[in-house]
Amino acid sequence: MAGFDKVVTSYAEAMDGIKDGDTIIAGGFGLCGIPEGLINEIKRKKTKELTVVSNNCGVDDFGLGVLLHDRQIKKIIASYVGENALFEQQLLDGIIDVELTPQGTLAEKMRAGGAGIPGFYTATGYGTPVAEGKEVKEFDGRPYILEESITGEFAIIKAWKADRYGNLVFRHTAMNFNPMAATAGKITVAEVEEIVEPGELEPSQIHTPGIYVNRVIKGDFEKRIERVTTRK
Amino acid sequence: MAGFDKVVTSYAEAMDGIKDGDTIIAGGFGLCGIPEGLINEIKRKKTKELTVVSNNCGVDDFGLGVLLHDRQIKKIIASYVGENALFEQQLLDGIIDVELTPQGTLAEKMRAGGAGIPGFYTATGYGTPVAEGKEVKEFDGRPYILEESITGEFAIIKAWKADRYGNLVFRHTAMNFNPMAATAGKITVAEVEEIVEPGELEPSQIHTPGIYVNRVIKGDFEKRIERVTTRK
Amino acid sequence: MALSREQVAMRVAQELQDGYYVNLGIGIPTLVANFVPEGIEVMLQSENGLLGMGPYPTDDQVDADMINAGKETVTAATGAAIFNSADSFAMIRGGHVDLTVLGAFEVDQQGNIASWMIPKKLIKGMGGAMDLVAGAQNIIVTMTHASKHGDSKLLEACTLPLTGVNCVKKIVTDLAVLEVKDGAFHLLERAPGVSVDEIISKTAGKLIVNGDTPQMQFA
Amino acid sequence: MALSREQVAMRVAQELQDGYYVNLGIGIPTLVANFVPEGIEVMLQSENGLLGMGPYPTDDQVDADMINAGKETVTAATGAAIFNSADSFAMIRGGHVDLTVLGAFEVDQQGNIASWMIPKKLIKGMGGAMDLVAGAQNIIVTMTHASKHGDSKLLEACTLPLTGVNCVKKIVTDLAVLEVKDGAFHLLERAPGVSVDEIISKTAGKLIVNGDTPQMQFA
Repeated sequence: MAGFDKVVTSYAEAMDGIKDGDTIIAGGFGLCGIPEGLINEIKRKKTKELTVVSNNCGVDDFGLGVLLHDRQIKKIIASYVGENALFEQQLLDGIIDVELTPQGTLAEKMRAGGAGIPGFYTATGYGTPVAEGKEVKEFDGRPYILEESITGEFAIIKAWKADRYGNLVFRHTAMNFNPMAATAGKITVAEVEEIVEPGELEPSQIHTPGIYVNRVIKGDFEKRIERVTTRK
Repeated sequence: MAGFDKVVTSYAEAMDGIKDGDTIIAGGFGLCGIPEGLINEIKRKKTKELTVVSNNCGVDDFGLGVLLHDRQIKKIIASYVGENALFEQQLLDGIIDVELTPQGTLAEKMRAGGAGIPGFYTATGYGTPVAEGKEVKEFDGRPYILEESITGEFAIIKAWKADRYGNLVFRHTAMNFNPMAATAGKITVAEVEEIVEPGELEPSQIHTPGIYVNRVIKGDFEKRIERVTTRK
Repeated sequence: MALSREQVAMRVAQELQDGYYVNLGIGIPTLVANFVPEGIEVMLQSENGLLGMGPYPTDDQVDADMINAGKETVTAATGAAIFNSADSFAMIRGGHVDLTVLGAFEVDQQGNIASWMIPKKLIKGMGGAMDLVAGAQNIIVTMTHASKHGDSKLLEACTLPLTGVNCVKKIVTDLAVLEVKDGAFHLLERAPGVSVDEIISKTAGKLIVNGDTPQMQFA
Repeated sequence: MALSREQVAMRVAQELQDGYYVNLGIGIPTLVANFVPEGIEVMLQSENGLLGMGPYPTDDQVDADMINAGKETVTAATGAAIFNSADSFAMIRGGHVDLTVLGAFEVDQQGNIASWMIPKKLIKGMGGAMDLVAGAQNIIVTMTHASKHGDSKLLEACTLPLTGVNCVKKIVTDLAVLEVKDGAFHLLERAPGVSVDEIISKTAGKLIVNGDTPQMQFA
């Protein structure tokens, strides 16, 4: 099935077409389950004025944080950006804009973007700064705010296994935002640990069907851990 | 973990607490992946005035259709009811009320019910009888209608494997509406083919986490097929 | 001469492109799968939760847990994915399916479609049809050009309750291929041996005929 | 005497019931897992997508792909389920988690909570806290009763940007256990050796004291 073979062999191909001003939806939670090589390719390409949608913004020298050094990010939509001193500095200097979004709302906004649902109501954030300027509606006597969906020119995600058709399986909690991000990109690129042949993944155990994935590249991951915490 | 052991051994226990006038959310698509024994138990209990939320209403003598004989259903919210002559008669006679709902909207209404999202916008049904009386809102110049979530006193679903904690895995296309229905019941009862010990199901391959499931019963399924279609 | 059901399906199949994800409705649309052109691969989406629908099973492959949206037993193709109904319609509503082919009772020159309900006859329900027409990037309607009584099904405005508005882009009937745009039907091709006059006489809505109308080509 | 962090966690743990699904925030709430009473089992939800969080890993169990919402390496307990972030917050927002325990900067007598932002200091973001307080059936806040400077954290109205409104039902501080209802803090228990007068003096919001206030009991 030539038309369904999503595998590319270079990062240049994987991120081909990205341009200044694009919105990039990125999977990952903290440094867990992030498309390391795709982020590095965006750094290499020096694409500017990006809007990045991701739960976090990496750390200074790893993950999305590496895009801060050359001021490639204009705006970030995230739930938590507290791990990154350079980010803080750029925020104070007005170089970068941030739209803080509750984590569950962010996940749902990505899902809605992929699912053709332009808006949904949630109680999350009602009565807080998050609700400012948003429509409020009561259901069964409780107030909810209207949140709108998010889509982007690109989604960059990290999976464990992919087949050539782009069907994906995620490993443990490295799943996180990746499945929703995958649905919300006009072009979705998956960086994966292993590429298998179609048929090797059990159909009902596929987390992301290949219809959402445009390109698959086999990556080589450092998998840095933010907080190694152990017991005896 | 006594507090998490969801297994019950009788259908009476499985459906304990159901009462006249309850809303029942049922998994299944046609006759595929339906909780056969739980439906039969509702028939045996003669519970009346039920509102049933299910994609279909079974056939005359199987699935939810068996609840029609004793006029147990007051209203059904479904996308397609065309397989059932008795249903048609009761509809014409004014015994039963039907709220036809597009299939995708129905699935999303169940999901929203379980997910604490009281309403969402969809283009589905805009400009059709489905949109009557519903709020319309434009996003990016396209009109969408507001659809509200659905929850019920009970959800009755069918799964393949369950562990004692109520974690569920579905088999092939018998998954269908079952995972969403599972989230939308105040009490969710899963009738399953096999009960395994906790730990036997791979955590990231569980379709429905046990938090949604209150009771699990091992069933004995006929699995009737509506349209056996084969090739040579 | 009017096309057979199979010929309509063959003509629709010419619209397929390599790598298309396609949802085929019940009836003639289902037949399209039999005529996928050489060298082209498509993946069939079945809205009950299957991407990569395979052929019908052999007798010993029949499995009650493996059905399509028409409730027929099917198989999963190599590389298929199976998911729940909410995820299936997220895929449809979100515009990820490249082409939807479905039947209709009526289509009008605004691209509105009526396909699910005939008042006073039995109301079976819309199933997934409203979601499909609202979500698909590209919709082809297949139907006979006129009813058995000769009444046109291509109207100025649909008379039956609608399935969706402003959504039909192309129509393949037993007589013609037409595009719907700018509030009119545009005649693109005619069935072999069918005259433009016959098509004009059987089209109640506004019909634009631009010069010669080529005949459909079947390989 | 004011309770230690561990004692606060021990007291919160007395609120657990067998079969509870619980989300524990960062800090003191995390310690609650160490004091689950005998004969009671709870399952811990971590909002990055894990239901059934186990203990920290041993050195050779450390896996970068297995972390909790605090980004610490963890293990999965037997019978755990792992899912994506949308499904995780569907679980939270939908009210399926029985109890959420989290810290706060301030709580007021309306049950409002401020826990995520101190203007002019660094804005780190709310993470999942707003979803948790909007979705949980039952919320317990743990914090010191007053700041290091002696300023009460139990206020008539929060002064910092809110995390959620009308949501906090119970507060366990280093001095007391309080219920929030009908626009007031209701004193339920005092820490061993702490006087009601001290609690009154350190509670800025409306405080209801009903007769004798029992001391917390630790087994």
